[in-house]
Amino acid sequence: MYQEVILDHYKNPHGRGLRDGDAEVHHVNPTCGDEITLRVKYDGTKIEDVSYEGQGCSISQASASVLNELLVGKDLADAQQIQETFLELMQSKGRVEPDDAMEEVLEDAVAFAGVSKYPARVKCALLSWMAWKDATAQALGSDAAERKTA
Amino acid sequence: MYQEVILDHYKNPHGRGLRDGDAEVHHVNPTCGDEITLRVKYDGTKIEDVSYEGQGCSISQASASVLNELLVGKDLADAQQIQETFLELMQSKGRVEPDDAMEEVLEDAVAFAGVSKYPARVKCALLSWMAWKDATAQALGSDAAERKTA
Amino acid sequence: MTQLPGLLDTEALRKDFPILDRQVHDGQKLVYLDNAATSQTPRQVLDVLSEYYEQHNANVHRGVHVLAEEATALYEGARDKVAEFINAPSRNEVIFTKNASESLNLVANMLGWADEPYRVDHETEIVITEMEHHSNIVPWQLLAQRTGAKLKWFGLTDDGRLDLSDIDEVITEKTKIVSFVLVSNILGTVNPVETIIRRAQEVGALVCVDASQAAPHMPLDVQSLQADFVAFTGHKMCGPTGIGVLWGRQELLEDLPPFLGGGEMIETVSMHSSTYAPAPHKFEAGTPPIAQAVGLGAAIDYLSSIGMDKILAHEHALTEYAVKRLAEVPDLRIIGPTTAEERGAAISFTLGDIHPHDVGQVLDEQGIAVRVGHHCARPVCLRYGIPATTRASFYLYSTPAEIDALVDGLEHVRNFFG
Amino acid sequence: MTQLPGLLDTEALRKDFPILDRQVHDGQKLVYLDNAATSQTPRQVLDVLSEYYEQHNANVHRGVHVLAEEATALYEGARDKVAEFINAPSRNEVIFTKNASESLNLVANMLGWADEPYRVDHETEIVITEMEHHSNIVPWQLLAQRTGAKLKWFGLTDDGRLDLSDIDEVITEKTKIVSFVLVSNILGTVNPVETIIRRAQEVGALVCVDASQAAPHMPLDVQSLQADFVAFTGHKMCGPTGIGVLWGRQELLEDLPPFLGGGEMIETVSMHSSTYAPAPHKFEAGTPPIAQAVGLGAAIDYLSSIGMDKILAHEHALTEYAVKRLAEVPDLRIIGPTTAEERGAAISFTLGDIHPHDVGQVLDEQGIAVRVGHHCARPVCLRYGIPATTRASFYLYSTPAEIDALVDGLEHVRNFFG
Ligand SMILES: Cc1ncc(COP(=O)(O)O)c(C=O)c1O
Ligand SMILES: Cc1ncc(COP(=O)(O)O)c(C=O)c1O
Repeated sequence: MYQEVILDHYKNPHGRGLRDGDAEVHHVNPTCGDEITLRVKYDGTKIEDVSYEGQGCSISQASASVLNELLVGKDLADAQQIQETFLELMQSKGRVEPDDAMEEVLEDAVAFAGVSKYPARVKCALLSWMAWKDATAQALGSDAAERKTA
Repeated sequence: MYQEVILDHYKNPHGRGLRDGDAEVHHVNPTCGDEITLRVKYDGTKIEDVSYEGQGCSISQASASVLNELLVGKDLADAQQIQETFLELMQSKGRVEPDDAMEEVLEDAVAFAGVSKYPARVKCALLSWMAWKDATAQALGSDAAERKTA
Repeated sequence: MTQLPGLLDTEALRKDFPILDRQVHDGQKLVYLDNAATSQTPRQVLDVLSEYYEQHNANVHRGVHVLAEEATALYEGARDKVAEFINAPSRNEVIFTKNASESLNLVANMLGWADEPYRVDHETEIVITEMEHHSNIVPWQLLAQRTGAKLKWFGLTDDGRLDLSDIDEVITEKTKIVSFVLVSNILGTVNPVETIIRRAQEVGALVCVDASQAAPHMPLDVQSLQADFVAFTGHKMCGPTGIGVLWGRQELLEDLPPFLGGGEMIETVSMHSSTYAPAPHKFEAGTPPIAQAVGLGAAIDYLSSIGMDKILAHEHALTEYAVKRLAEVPDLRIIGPTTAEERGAAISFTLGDIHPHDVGQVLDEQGIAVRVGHHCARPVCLRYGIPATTRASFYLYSTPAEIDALVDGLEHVRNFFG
Repeated sequence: MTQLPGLLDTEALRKDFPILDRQVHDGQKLVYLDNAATSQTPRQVLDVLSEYYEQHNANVHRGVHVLAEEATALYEGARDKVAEFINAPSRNEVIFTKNASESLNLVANMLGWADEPYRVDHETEIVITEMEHHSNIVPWQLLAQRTGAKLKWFGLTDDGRLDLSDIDEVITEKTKIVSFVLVSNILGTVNPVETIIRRAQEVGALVCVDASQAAPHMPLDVQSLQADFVAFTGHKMCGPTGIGVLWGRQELLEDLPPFLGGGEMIETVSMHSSTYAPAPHKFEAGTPPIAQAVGLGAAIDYLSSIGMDKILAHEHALTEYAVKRLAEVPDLRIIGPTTAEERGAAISFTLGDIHPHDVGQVLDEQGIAVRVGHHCARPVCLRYGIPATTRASFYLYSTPAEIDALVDGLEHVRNFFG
């Protein structure tokens, strides 16, 4: 499960720290106490920044770092597609073998494929992504975000 | 378990019916619904009569009949010894093989030895005997009876 | 050998049940006709139980080690199996309990502690029936005592069916909950669910169905049933002891308060307050009966591999045969419906004035296991003015030959006490 | 091989536990150090379970047939074994539940519905501690919420022990019940029972002891303990899942009201009212976990044949060794007592700022099963300002070699995330 890529992101997280944003959320994984505070900043529908702070296991920390790397600079629609693809991968119970198309979308995030085999850890990997979805809904008005990601 | 003696008492019960008495009790075995109404009549400490009416299985009916046969005419102390011996036999889980001494005391009641192997039926066999003990305590003042049978 | 249409291949099936080979009382072949009390357990279930303990045993949820992941997958997999077996809209509607009694108490307690609109209090009414198992009477009596609610019930007709003639007076606008048995364990009656549920829905009352004697014997579809809660128990359906199920509609389980508190049922705990996990976990405090749930899953696999419709047909054929044969026994009176229509495979009867204890004991001496007593449904005995009954009850492995043995046995009982 | 005084012959004992031969992750030998979550089950218990289902399975009580008599004798025989194991004055003080959580909820609910002098209401107080398992917190929070009673608790010292310095303010004349853990499942602490009970008796409060982590590991004598209730759970003491015990003093069990209603717990039922059977049956509604109780009886036979004092000595030796070896691991901080004195064989720790989930996962990859998280004792994590811990916990079959494997494994974890 601990791919080199994951460990790299864990040890050298991208974009960590809280910066100015349009909305802030705080998510907790009650079963293990992992926490994240996450802010999003939009420029229209373009993601200007995702900043975050939190504590938790390597999976949840690396996942937030990957999220930052992948989503910052993207248009909302693309970001949502990435989020959905990542969700699908994580809920696959190890049954999805990422193909080229998926790799193209997810880049570093495909390294989490192995985590999907461990139900107890899937929530860790998803923590920041769920926080982002929630923050985005708040920042842009829930309708816009909900309709597309439901 | 169904000794000839038991079946005889069941089919031809001794002293059945309610007659005049010094005290009356009503006992129920809640697990099977067996019921008995029993009256005792004393002449000093001598048992003049035990009369009863009830409904229930062959074991409980036969046991009441045997009780009547054994106890009527006895002195309280003797009757209590019989009751205690019967109780001991019934609580023996089939482990007591009645010897001559026991047979002398219990007469027909030794036929219930086999019943003691069946926990579910022991209560049936004891129903009338517990009722008698209770009625006697009421008739003679609970102290006298309790002290001796405790 | 009696051949009846619709029978299962019992010769093959009986090989799955080691206990059916037992001999009792020095060489009497066991004739097990006490299936309404508990069913026997097939080797397929026993194997799964052993394998669980020998290979995968661990506490469930939250573990990151292999055994914990495996045990969790098996436990939650059993939930999936139950959900499919009863056609639940969601697996999250399946709560594991220790038996049907706990399931029914859970419903009663949820409603006692609920907020409006579910709350049962002194201004409201609870409706049950006179043919309930004590496990569907006492929880409601306790609830009524403790909240001041009024307990009402449907009576019985002389032929062992619910008397619904006063349904509009029994179920009223005050009724918060109607709880009744789908198949009676003492009378065998199959109750007219639709009529009762329609009336309950009219007045906005919740409906709880005690399916303890239904789930083992017939297809059970909680969606077509339209109840709000359905309870049943593992040990009557080829599963282990120590496991029961409560199915409840998701939105109710979300709204209703928890009952038992403890590990597993929480979201987050501090000394000052706690929040609860979503259903079903909210209602599963403490280490659940893990192996037993897994065993129940295996039992469901076993039953499904035979087919619940086939089991129903088998038992229906047996019941038809049994009521016919029992009618030949002089002085025998069936307590409950006397035909196989709308009835299950538990048949209660009296035999002249021979006490059921004596009937049962003498049958037992011949190796025939039946149950005697009030079958945890004493109000039914009171209703019919009898102290107790003898009950023979069949299951998928029961045979016409066993019914013949019962009838011969009863003949012997009559001679013995004649 | 490390030789420590007082160790059991684990080489022989381990042969009784089939699962200990398991290999995980393609050939890693299983090192099972999650015994505080659940213990493994010896063949002796599995054999008894199989024999129960293959030879004696029937519903208990009231049956007159052979199987019912046998099943009842086995079930009630298990009660005798439990009574002897804890030196209960009477077998009737032993109530079978589904787990320790149900046992604790049972106590809370009995007191909530009790009459004076036991009744917990808005004028009274409940006392617990900050190191309780959620199963001994949430039932009391619910009771407090529902009755208006005040919930108070003892805090913890920095070295993981109860802070009893304010005992006279915490336990007062208003206290109705003091419920606390004998051995903490997260800290390992063994609590000073006598001090607490003496104060509780002074003010006339009842005392409930959560012995879930004690009963499996040391001699337990409810008479010398002097508590009023003692709860524990089968699956942590070599027994099956799905079975727990509540011991309670006879006169209390006679006076206190029932909790769950249903079959088996009644004396007589009519539609209008019911009376209840004497304890323990009053508190055992429905078909009990029969096979599981019988299995617990077999587990008790197994433990007794080894000797609880020997098991205690074995675990004490292991614990001494473990705290010594763990002290060698850089950045490792034990949460709880750091010596083996007055502590059980569950050791929680943190490892630098490597998250316990990562510790557990990387240990698992080496075949080492530990538990990570808040161990259903979240207030302890809050108290020590940590999100979670890694916990290794030992049992009668644990070996010094397994502790060595753990220490090596932790070294690997440090390198991996270093
Ligand atoms: C101290 C303590 N109390 C209570 C419990 C609850 O036991 P169970 O989950 O079997 O109900 C546990 C175990 O989980 C425990 O360790
Ligand atoms: C109709 C009915 N309801 C409820 C129950 C209670 O089931 P359990 O004893 O498993 O709780 C039974 C069986 O005893 C039953 O037959």
